[in-house]
This record gives sequence, C-alpha cells and structure tokens, in this order.
Amino acid sequence: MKTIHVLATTLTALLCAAITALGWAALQGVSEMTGPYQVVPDSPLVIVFRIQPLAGLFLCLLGVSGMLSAVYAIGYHNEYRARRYGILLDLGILAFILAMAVVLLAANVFTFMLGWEAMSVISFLLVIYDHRKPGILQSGLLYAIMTQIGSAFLLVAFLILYAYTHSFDFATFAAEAHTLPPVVQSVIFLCSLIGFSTKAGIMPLHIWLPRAHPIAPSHVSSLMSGVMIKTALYGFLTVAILWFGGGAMWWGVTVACLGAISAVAAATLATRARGIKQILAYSSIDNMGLIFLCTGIAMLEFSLHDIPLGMLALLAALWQTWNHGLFKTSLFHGAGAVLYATHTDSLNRLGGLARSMPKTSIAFFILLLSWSALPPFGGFSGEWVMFTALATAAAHHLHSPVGVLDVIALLALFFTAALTAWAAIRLYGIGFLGQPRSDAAQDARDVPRTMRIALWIGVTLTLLSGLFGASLIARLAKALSGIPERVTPVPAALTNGPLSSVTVPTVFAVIAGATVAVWALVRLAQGKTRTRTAPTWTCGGERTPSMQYSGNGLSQPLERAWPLVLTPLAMRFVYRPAYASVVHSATFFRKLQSGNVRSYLVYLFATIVLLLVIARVGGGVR
Amino acid sequence: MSAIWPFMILAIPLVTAGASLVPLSTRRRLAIHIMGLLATSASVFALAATVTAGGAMETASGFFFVDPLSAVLLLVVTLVTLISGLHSIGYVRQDVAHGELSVRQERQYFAWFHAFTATMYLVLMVNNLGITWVAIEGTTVTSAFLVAIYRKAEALEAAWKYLILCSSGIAFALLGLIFLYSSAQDVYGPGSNRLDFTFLARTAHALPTPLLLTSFALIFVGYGTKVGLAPLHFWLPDAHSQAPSPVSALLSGALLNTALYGIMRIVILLLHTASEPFVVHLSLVFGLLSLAVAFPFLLLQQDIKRMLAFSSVEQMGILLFGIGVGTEASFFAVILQLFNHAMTKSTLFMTAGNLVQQYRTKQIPRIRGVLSASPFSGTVLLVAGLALVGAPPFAIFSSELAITAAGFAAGHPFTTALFLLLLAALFGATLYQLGRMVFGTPTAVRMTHPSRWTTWPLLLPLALATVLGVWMPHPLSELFQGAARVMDGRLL
Amino acid sequence: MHVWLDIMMIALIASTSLLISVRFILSAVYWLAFQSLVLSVLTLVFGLAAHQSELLWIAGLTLLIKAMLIPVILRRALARIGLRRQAELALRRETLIGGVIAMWLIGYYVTPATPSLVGSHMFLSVAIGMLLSGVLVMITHQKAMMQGIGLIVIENGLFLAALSTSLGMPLLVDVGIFMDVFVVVLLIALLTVQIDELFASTHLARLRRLRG
Amino acid sequence: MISVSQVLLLLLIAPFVQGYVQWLKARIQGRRGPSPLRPWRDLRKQFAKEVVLSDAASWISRLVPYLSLGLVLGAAACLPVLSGLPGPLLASGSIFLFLSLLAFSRLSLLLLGLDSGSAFAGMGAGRDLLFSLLVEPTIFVSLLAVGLPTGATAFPGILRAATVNAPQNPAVASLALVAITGVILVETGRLPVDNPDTHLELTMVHESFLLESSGRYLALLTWSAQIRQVLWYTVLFDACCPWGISDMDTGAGLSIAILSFVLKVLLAGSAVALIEGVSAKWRIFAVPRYLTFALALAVAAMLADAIL
Repeated sequence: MKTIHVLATTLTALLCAAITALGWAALQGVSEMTGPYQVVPDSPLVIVFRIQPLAGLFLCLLGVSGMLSAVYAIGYHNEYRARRYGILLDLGILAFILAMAVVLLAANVFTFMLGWEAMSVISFLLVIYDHRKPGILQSGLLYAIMTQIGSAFLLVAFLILYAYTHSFDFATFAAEAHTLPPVVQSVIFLCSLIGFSTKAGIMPLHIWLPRAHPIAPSHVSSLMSGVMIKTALYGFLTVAILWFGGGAMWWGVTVACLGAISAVAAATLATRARGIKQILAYSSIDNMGLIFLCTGIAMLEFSLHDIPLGMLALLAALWQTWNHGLFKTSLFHGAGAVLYATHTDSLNRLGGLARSMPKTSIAFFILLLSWSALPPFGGFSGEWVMFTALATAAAHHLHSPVGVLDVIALLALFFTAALTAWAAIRLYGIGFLGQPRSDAAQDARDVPRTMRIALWIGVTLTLLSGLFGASLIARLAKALSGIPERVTPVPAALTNGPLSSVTVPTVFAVIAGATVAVWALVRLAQGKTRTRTAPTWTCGGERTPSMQYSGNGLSQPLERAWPLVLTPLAMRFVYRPAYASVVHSATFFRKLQSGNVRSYLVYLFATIVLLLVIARVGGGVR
Repeated sequence: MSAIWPFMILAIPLVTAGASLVPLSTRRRLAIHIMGLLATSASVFALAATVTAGGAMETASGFFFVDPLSAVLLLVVTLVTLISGLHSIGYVRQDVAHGELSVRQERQYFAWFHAFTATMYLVLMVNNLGITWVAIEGTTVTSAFLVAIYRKAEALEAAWKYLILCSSGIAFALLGLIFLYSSAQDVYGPGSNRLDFTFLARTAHALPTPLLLTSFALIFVGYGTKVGLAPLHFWLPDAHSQAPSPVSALLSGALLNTALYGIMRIVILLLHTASEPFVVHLSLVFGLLSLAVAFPFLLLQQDIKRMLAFSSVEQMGILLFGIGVGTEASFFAVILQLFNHAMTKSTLFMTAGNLVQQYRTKQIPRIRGVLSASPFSGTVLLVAGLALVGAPPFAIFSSELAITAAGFAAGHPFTTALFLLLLAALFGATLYQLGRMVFGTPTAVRMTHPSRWTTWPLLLPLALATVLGVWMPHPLSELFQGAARVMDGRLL
Repeated sequence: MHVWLDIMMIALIASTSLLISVRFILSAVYWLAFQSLVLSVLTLVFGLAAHQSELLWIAGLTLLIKAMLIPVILRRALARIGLRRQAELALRRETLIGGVIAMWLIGYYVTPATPSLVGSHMFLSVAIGMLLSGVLVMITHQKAMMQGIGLIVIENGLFLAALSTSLGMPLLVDVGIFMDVFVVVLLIALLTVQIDELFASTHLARLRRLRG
Repeated sequence: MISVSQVLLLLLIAPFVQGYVQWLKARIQGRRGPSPLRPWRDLRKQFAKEVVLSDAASWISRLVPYLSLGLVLGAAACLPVLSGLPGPLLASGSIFLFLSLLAFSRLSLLLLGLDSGSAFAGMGAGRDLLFSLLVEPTIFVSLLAVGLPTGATAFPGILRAATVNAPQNPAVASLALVAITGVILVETGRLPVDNPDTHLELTMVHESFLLESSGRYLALLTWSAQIRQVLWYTVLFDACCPWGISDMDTGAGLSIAILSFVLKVLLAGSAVALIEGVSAKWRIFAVPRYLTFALALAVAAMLADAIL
C-alpha cells in the first residue's frame, strides 16, 4: 500500500515535470498541434491539442503546483491512513492534473469541454473525499451543480460560434469571431463570462468556492485554489481577448466592476471567516477579483486601441495569476499541516502553534507575508505590477470618465490590500501566536519532513519570483505575443518600477542588512541579551487562554464599521429565494401525478385533441 | 441462410417460454433459460452482422424487414435481455428464498420474460406497420403480466394503470394507421402491402398532407404513451418501480426504445415530405416537455426505482429532441445516446434491485453510504450514474454534445439553449439523488451479495458504456452510421 | 339495403350510449356483446357487398371472439366479484348523456373526408364517436371493470373505422388485433378479480397508492 | 552616499522630535514638561536593561524588534529627505514600495502584540487595523493626486511634480496637505485619535503592542516608532512643501537642505503639539468617519486635478 502510494505520487511528480517543460516551451513561443483523434467517426467530435504561448504560463503553474502537491502528498497521506483504497486519492489527483492539462492544451470545443467537464467531475469527487463527515456532500453537490450550470453557458457560447463558423476549431473562432454581428458577439461574451466566472469564483457566482475549498483534502484545495480557478481565467482570456480582441467598451467595464466588487467584498469576508482554509478560500476569490479587475482594464484599453496600456494591464493580471497560484498552493499546504497536527482549522481552537510547531510556522509566516503583498515576496511583486498598470492607466485617462474607473480600480486595490493584511494578521496572530486555546493546539508537533520540504520549496519559489520577477515577466511578456496586435514585450512603465532588476533585491538587501547590523551593533554595545520570562500582564488577575482576544473579537470592529458588506447578499437575495421557489414549484407540479388513472386518461385525451387541432391548422396552413 | 435468423430470433424465445412453464428441476430450467438467452443473442448478433455487411434485407416475401436501424435496436434489446436475464437468475432465486415469489410464479416469470422479449423482437423485424402495432400492443400485454408478478397491492395497481393507459393510448395509434392505410389505398388502389414500411417509404410523399398530419399526430401520441413522453408518462414510474428489477431494466432499456422505434419509422416516412415541419416541431416540443416535467419529479423523488424511471423519461425526451433536430449528425448522436442509455440505465436498475434486496427498502433516505456498505454496488452505482448524467469520458457526454451542436447547426439556438439548461438542471437533480445514496455514512453494516448472478452481469454494459466513450469498434460505428442514414431517409 | 345499414348504425349508436349510462356492470357487458354482434353482422354485409372472402372470416372471428368469448370471460370474472356490482359514475348521469352527444358531434366534425369504399361516410364518424365514447366510459366510470369495457368499446370503434374506410385491415393484422384484444380482456378479468381480492373492491379510488 | 547620510540624519533626529513635541505640548498646556532630550536618555536606559519576555512569546518576539527597525530604515532609504537626486534606492523610490514597507512594519508590530497573548494587544490590533483600512487608501490616493498629473508613481517624480505643478493649482496641494495631516495624526498615534502619553490599557492603540516589551527590545521598537513619525513628516514635505530640497550635490545645497528640513520638522512638530494641546480624544468609532472624510478629500484632490 505504502509503496504503491509513493509510486503514484512519483508518477504525478514526473507528469507535472513534463507539463512544466511543455509550458516553458510554450513560453519560448513553441506552437504545435497534435491529433486529430476521432472519438466519434465522421463528426466534429475529435480531440485536438495545441500548445500556445498564452497557455504556457498556466501550464507552468499547473506543473509547479502539481509537483509541490505531489511531494506534499507523501507525508500528508498519513492523514487518510484509515481509509480503504487510499490510492484512489492519488489517482484522482493525477487524473485531476491531467484534466486541467487537457483544458489548457485544447484546440477545439470538444477537447475543451471534455477536459472541462472531466476537471469538474473529478474535482467534485475529490472535494467529497471525506464524504462520511456531515455536510461535506451538500457543499460538494452545490459545487457540482453550480459548475454544471456554468459549463452549460460555456457550451452555449461555443455553439453559437459553431453555428456561425461551422467549425469546432478554436483557430477558426480566433480568425472569424470578430466578423459576427455585434449583438451575437455580446451574447457570446456574456455567456462565457457567466460560465467562466462561475468557475473562477467571481461574485455573485462564487458561493460554491468558500464551501468547497475548505472541505477538500488540503493538497486538493491547493490545486483547486492555485490552478483550477486559473484555468477559468485562461478560458476567459482566450474568448475575450484572443478571439474578440477586447470586444466592446462595456465588456471591459463590466468585467472590471465585477472584479472590483469581488475583490473588496471577498477580502472583507475573509477578515471574519472562522476556519483557516475558509479564510484562504475567500482570499482566493479576492485575488481572482483583482485579476479580473486588471483583465477588465486590459479589455477596456484594447477596445480603446491603447494597446501598450492594455498589454500592461494584461501582464499584471497574468503575473498576479502566477504569484497567487504559487503562494496560495503553499498556503493551503500550510493549512493542511495545521489540520494534520491539530485536526482542526478553526481559529478559536488554535493558538501557540509558533511555539509548538516552529519549523512549520516559520514557513507559513513567510508565505503569509507573500500573501499580504509584503516585500520582497511574489505577492508583493504581483501587486506592485498591478498597481503600476492601474496607476499608469489612470494617469493616461485622468481627464476622461475612464480615468474615474481607473481611480475606482486603484481604490479597490488599496482596500483589498489593507483587508488582506487584516485577514493575514488575524489568521497568524490568533491561530499561531499567543497561548493554545485547546489541547489539540497544545499537543501539536511539527509535520513530517516531506510536507515541510514542500512548504519550503513553495517559500523559495515565491521569494525567487519576488526578487527576480523581472526576468520572469520578460519571459511572460512573450506569452502575450499571441494577442492580435503585436507590441514591444515589456512595457516601459515596468522596467524602471517593479521590474528594474535592481530595486527589489537591493531593498531586500538593505532591510536584511539593516536588521542584522542593528542586531550586531546592539550586541556589541550591550552584549548578549539577558532574558527572563514572566506571565503576560493581565492586570494582576489569574490568566487563562480564553482571556486572549478571539478571532471574532479581532474582526468585530469591521463588522461594526461595515455591516453591509459582511452580509451574504447573494445568498440571501438570489440563491435562497431561487432554491425555495424551485422546490416550491416542484412540489406543486408533483401533484400532477395524483395516482388517479382517470385523470391520466384525461391528460392523454386532452393531448390527442390538442394535437389533432394543431394538425388540422397546420394542414390548413400548408 | 441469413433468411433463417428472423425466424430463429422469434422461435427460440417462444420455445424457451413454453419450456420454462414445464415443471422441471431447477437446474434444468436454469439450463433452458440460459441456453435460450444465449441462442437468441447469438442469432441476433448473426443477423446484425449480416445487415452490417449487406445492408437492409427483406425476407419471407417481405414480411420481415431488417435494416441497420432495426439491427441497432435488436442489438440493444438483446444485450439488455441477456444481462437482465442473467441477473434475473440470482434475483428471482433471492425472491423465492425470501418467499416473495412461489416456485410456480418463478416459472411464470421466466415464461413471460421470454415471451416479452419475443414480442419486442417482432416489433423490430416486421415490415408491416400494422403488425408492428400488434407487436407493440403484445409487449404491453406480456410485460403487464411481469409487472403484476408480485401480486401485491401496488404491483396490481401499477399493472392496471400500465395496461389501461398504454392500451387506450395505443388505440389511437391504430386509428392513425387505419387512416394511413386507407389513404394509401385511395391513392394506390387496394393491395396487401399498403401498410408495409418499404412501400410507404417510397410513396408517403404523394399522400395527402392533412391526412398524414392527422395520422402522425395519432400515432405519435399512441406510441408516445408507450415511450413515456410527458404528459403521457404517468404509467411509467409506477410500472418501473413495481416490476422486479430485472424487468424494470428490460422495460427501461429495451421496451421504451422499441416503442420509440415505432415513432422513428413514421418520422422517417414524413421527414422529407411537406409535413416535416410539423414532425420536427412536435418532436422538439415534446422532447423539451419531457425534460421539463421529469425535473421536479426527479428532484423530490424518495423512491429509488421511481427516480430512475423519471430519469428514463428525461432520456426519452433527449432522444426525441435529437430526432426533432432532424439532421444526420443528430440522428447518429441519438443512436449513440439510445445505446448507451440502455446500457447504463439497465445497469442502474439492476443495481437498484440489488440495493433494494440488501437494504429491504426502496426509500432513498434509508439507502445511505452504499460505497462503504457494499463497495461493488456503490462503485457500479457511481460509475453508471456518472455515465448516465453525461460525464466524460463516457459516451453520453459525446452524444449529448453532438445533439446540442446539431441543434445549433440546424438553426434552433434558443430551443437548444433551453435544452442545455434543462440538461444541467437534471444533471444536478440526478447527481443529488445518486450522491446521497452512494456517499455518506452507511445506514447498514457491511453487506454481501446473495449470488454472483446479480453482480457479474452488470459489468458487461458498464464496460460497453465506458469503452464506447473513448473508442468505437469500426463495425459498430458502421452500423450506427447506417442507422443514422436510414433515419435520414436514405438507404431506401 | 341502405335502410339496414342505417338501422345497424343506429343500433351501434344506441348500444354505445346505453352502455355508458347503465346502472349495473353486467348490463354493460350485455350491451357490449350486442354491439359486437351488430359489428359482425355489419362486417358480413360489407363482405358480401364487396365480394371479399377475407371479411367473412373476420366477421366470423368477431362473432366468435368479441360477441361470445369476451362477454363470457367478463361475465365469469364478474361472477367472481359479484354480479350485482354497480357501475358507479364520477359525475351525474344527465351530464354524461350530454357528454355522449358531444362525442357523437365531435366524431361527426373531425372525420377527415376520405371517400370510403362501401357504405356511407357516416360510418367513420360513428366509429370515431364510438372511440370517443369508449374514452368517455374510461374517464367517467369509477369501477375497474368498466374501464376494461370502455377499452373494448374503443377497439370496436377502431374496427368499425377500419371497416368503413378500407374494408378492414389486412387479414393478418386483424387476426393479430383480435389476439391482442383477447389477451387484454383476459388480463383485465384476471387483474379485476385479484384487485377485488386484495382491495375488497374494484373501486378506482382504492388504486391511488402510487403517486408523485 | 546621500541616501545613507539622510538615513543617519533621520536616526539621530527622530527621538529629539518626539521629545520636542512632548515638551511643546506641555508648555501649551502650561506645564514645564520634560526636556526634549529625554527620549534619548530613555533609549539609553532601556538598552541597558534586561529583557522580560512573556511565557507565551515565540520567536516572533525576538525577531520583530530588530526587523521593525530594519524595515523603517529601508523605508527611509526610499524617501528623498535632503536631495531628490536618484540614489541607488531612489532609482525606484516608488510610493508602493515605501508604503508596503511601512505596512510590513505595522504587521510585524501587531503580531508582536498578539504573540504575548495579551488581550490589550488584541484590542489595540482590532482598532489599529480598522484605522489602517482607511489610512492606506488615503495616503496612496493623496500621493497619486500629486504625482499622477505627471504620471509619477515614485517619490522623485512626485517631488518634481510638487515643485512644478503645485504652484499652478494649489487646490490639489492643499487638499492633499489636509488629507495627509489627518493620516499622520492617526499613524503617529496622536490626539485626537490616540493618546501617546497614557498607558490606560482600555483606550490605547499603538502603545498596547509594546505593553509586553521591555529592555532593548522596547528601545528598538520605540526608536523605530519615532523614526516612522519623522518619515511621515517627510512624506508630507515631499508631497506638499518640497522647498529647500537640493537637486545638486554640492555642500552648500546640502547644508541648505539640512537646515530647511530641520526647520520643517520642527514646524510640523509644533503643529502637532498644538493640535494635541487643544483637542480631546475621540471615541474609537468616530475615527473611521474622520478618516473617511480624509479619504474623500484625497479623492477630491485627484478629481480636482481632473476637473481643473
């Protein structure tokens, strides 16, 4: 059992390495086709793959995040020791990664939908892996149903294109999409927006995400948050920018507004979520929100034919995609480590982990810095590029209404950043610091080495992409050469800002140097630190862990300041009523089958009479 | 040589049916039953092979007419029959053990089982539409006996509703045929072959349109009652839920398709005539209606077998919608969907039967944690369920995608979009129902299957449904495409 | 000649209408037998008029199966559950009569104008009227047995329709139909008896366990 | 060279500024007040003392004191204090980098507070986070309001913009001035938002994080807080009153720059002392409203430019 498990994880790691290599090749500009493989003879249902630059970044992300999860899985698997057929989890993850790769490599509608549906179904099964715990199945089903409705919209979008171009091939779509009548284009755009943002967790279609991500096994959550929701972004970019080149002006505005709303609202909800994984799930929504915000701005600029600005914003979106993918993957691994050590991820039952599991908690701390966009880590670099893009756009449009939108976008960015910091401090301060709030937290120990290795690789990667983002973005800018109008790869605004290859490393050096220097000086002047421990001051009273501030307490000021944002509007005003009305009408319709044969006969008879009348009329018409 | 197969296909089941009534030792009857099944299937395969090779064939001076379309349905029927026949062995044995059935009833069960299949084969092989009608009515009668076999209150009620609704519905189909016949006689003078499909297929376009429309409407409703199209489907859940599970599998996997075959034949007649729009719109509307009506019943269902029955209503709606789209691509997809639905749905019904025997209840809320309690049933239920709702890589995913694509290509964007959304909703409902059985904490301890007969046969259709999703053997695709061409009114 | 045809037509109409509004199931069975008898005679007449030997056979079959065998089976089933069983109506008899008349009128109206070979075009409308009245019987009556009888009335209507439009279906088909009808009646009798045993009544209100 | 020297200048001047403000405030309130040099003495004393750590404290408590000073110095290196000439770090000197570094130091400070598991730190953290939620957008927007018209998102550019554009439309400069002043009052924990002198646990915000620190750790933290205060003043100068900052590298220019900087700092300090002297502390939930007002002003500044 154990060996076969290691075998499977190794296989996964190898596959991911291959995917990464593929993605790297794609970033180099390689573009190749394979197939077609006929599934159903003489029909458009053929499987065709194509490597294309834009997919390169996402493939790399998939590969790296998959490898991390594979390494992580080796140790994390003990968590599921008790389960029969534990190997299924590994195989499921393998299949999940494959399906995502199919989505990213698809070159026609059938292949894409095949990968997309497979991705959804497999992830559903993985999410409910702990299906015996109460409530898991409901959340999983919510996810499955939402995503299915989403893909129905996607299929509609694709098939409209098919009806016009008589082809399933994405290349044909790219070539002929802009020749469609504008109304049709807008319908396609809206359908694909609904379809993809359901998967990406953009509000108000996000409700499944904060329920599904926390319950999945942690490395599955990290793959979902780190990569899967990004595939939706990939699809959306393909439709909105590669095919329609940004489309009409209102497209971009819509996307940007949706993104801004999601970002701020989700970040706000993240500040008061109960469990670590739930906090992380909300923060995934807000990051996707920021990414969609930049995408929207990019579309807007493209529609205004400000190509360089558009490229800048697009670059920002992609760069944040990469960074968020990295640190969110590892953060979920960290959350998994906490679960592994304490079997709970509810903040109010944790505490003191920094003392009880120091090795893990240091890694988590660094990832946390990257998450809350603090230098010199990847998250910071991504946010900086976004800031630069939005600020440049704002400066360019300052005297036009578009400028106002850009200013709003900037405000959304700042608020999201501040709120994220809040969530991060709350997570770490309550979950990892202070006194343990439960025996589980008290007895927590550092997790197995493989899990820690995975964490530290993640740390290293996010640090590297923070320090040397310059070269990575230059590479990434190549990925954008797939856009209709070719432009100079790296926009000037970045080269002396976040991308000047000196800045971030120097700052890092200065901070590190200053810190060490200060330490050294103090040490020289005053000698070794003489420390003595004493209980924390509680006004002289006798101290208990419950005297500490709780997670709820830390977010309470916000709940008083912004009560509205914290109410789950979508749930209250859209989903609950919709669900209620569906059930209500269904119960009503079920009365049709009263059990009385004579009424059935009446239905039959009525149908016949109706059809005869129609036949008469129809016959008269012809 | 090939002329003999139709006779064999009819004779063997009838002989087996007769032999099953003879009071012999259990082992002998078992042998007879299995031999009958295998022999029938063998001859059906032979016939299908000849048709695949040589195209449509008429034998017995035009009494039998078998073309790729009927060959495909013959295959479906015989596969489902074979599997449910094998499953019945273990299932009925268990029922006898539990005292649900007496030994006499057991003999009757197998007798009616084979008689039922014989009538279905007859439907699929005769040329004369009148005989087709007779055979379809025959399926009602024979299967009604099987539905009522338990002699319990619900069983009798279900059988009664089944008989009354289907017989009265199908009567109107006969009226339609009479009109068709008389108008054919008016135009081409009297003759015995005036109701032959081969004759009408050549001449239907010349018949007066109003009369064609009237008779189509009548036949559509008549056979539609048997297919289980909303709002004529109300017998269906009752009969499916009360019949022994192998019979439910047979009803859902074979009988419904056989009845649909009756509609298909008439559609073929009218497809390229002046009355095509009427046919198309009727099919589209009733297809959507069946999907829409199936949803609430499926969503709130508490009885596992009724739930599956309503999913059959949905599937028939999908098939009819595909027929209504009316292009060769959609016809091919319909054939594919039909085949795979037959496989998956019969698997599901037989698994449901096993579960009902294991849990001693049909109530879904009481059947929980199947995956943990009985891994085999759980896995089969899960896989077949995913295949049914059209998850890749199973073939129904491809066929549904093809149907919708054809719908958009044929210029019904809004209808097809609605169709897609209904499909998504039904996906949710079905997944919810299956999910809450398969997963969760088991209500019962670990359970074993009474007999190997009830487990192994299920793997065959499951394997078929899985394989066809990724790879289709060439002869089969040839046959399917032939059937699609037949439905498109060519190959005549 | 035509006088006789008209008389038989009126006989058919009368028998059907009376059959709908009887008090006892048994009398309905008798009316059914009478109706089938008239049909067989009618078939005979048509056959002689059109010099079709097939029709003579069919007339014989009708006489044998529909006019004799089926009533006998039904009567025996009825004997098992009690000969004095009443045919309960779901609505008042007067309204039902109105319904019957409506059916005849609809039958007259919807009849497609197919020039029939023998007899007057009226026979088709009578046939459709019978068919509809059969449906009416099934819809309005509360007893299981009456639904079966309604079914047979429908079959008779179909038979007459075939006869009047095209001198009956091909022989093979007709034989098949007879067989079906016969088995259906057997099944109906069987089920009715068993239902009566299990539910201690054949009232349809009892048959409402399966719903939703 | 220059950047190093200005960092050193800030290091040295910071405690004195703190002392000066306290002294002046006392005078305004009619007390004699402590000597402006007291913060120096305090630092020296605390450096000599032993460290008392909470028994709940983890490595965070040992790391943060040094880290926060390092961060503040790094931030200082991004800021043009004496000269707008591009030094090694001024090359970027992006406001984003600068503010991120300050945010970093805030985060580390809050975690330090929570590390000891003291309820007061939690209380203070909640309040401080609520303020920062509005402070960060405000400071960002007001700096952009000054810089964006020339497309500048870094301090050198903002400086240039302030020197060149501000005279043309004083509206922007003055609106930004008010907004940034508001931010400074919050960030440096001054009345009417927070009272730096009190150690009454229930009311304090910034002091509450230092409650459990002692000895050299306390010294480091206090020092970095004092530097942060001067940094904020400098931000105000760069954005709104960039007079005296030399663009040439000559000794003369440098001395002028130093002189004007010291003067400006004293001026700002006196202003703060005045405000503190005359105003009473507000309720916690009055502060967000006040900050929202500041944010509104900043946005107005930005759009004011768009309009004018």
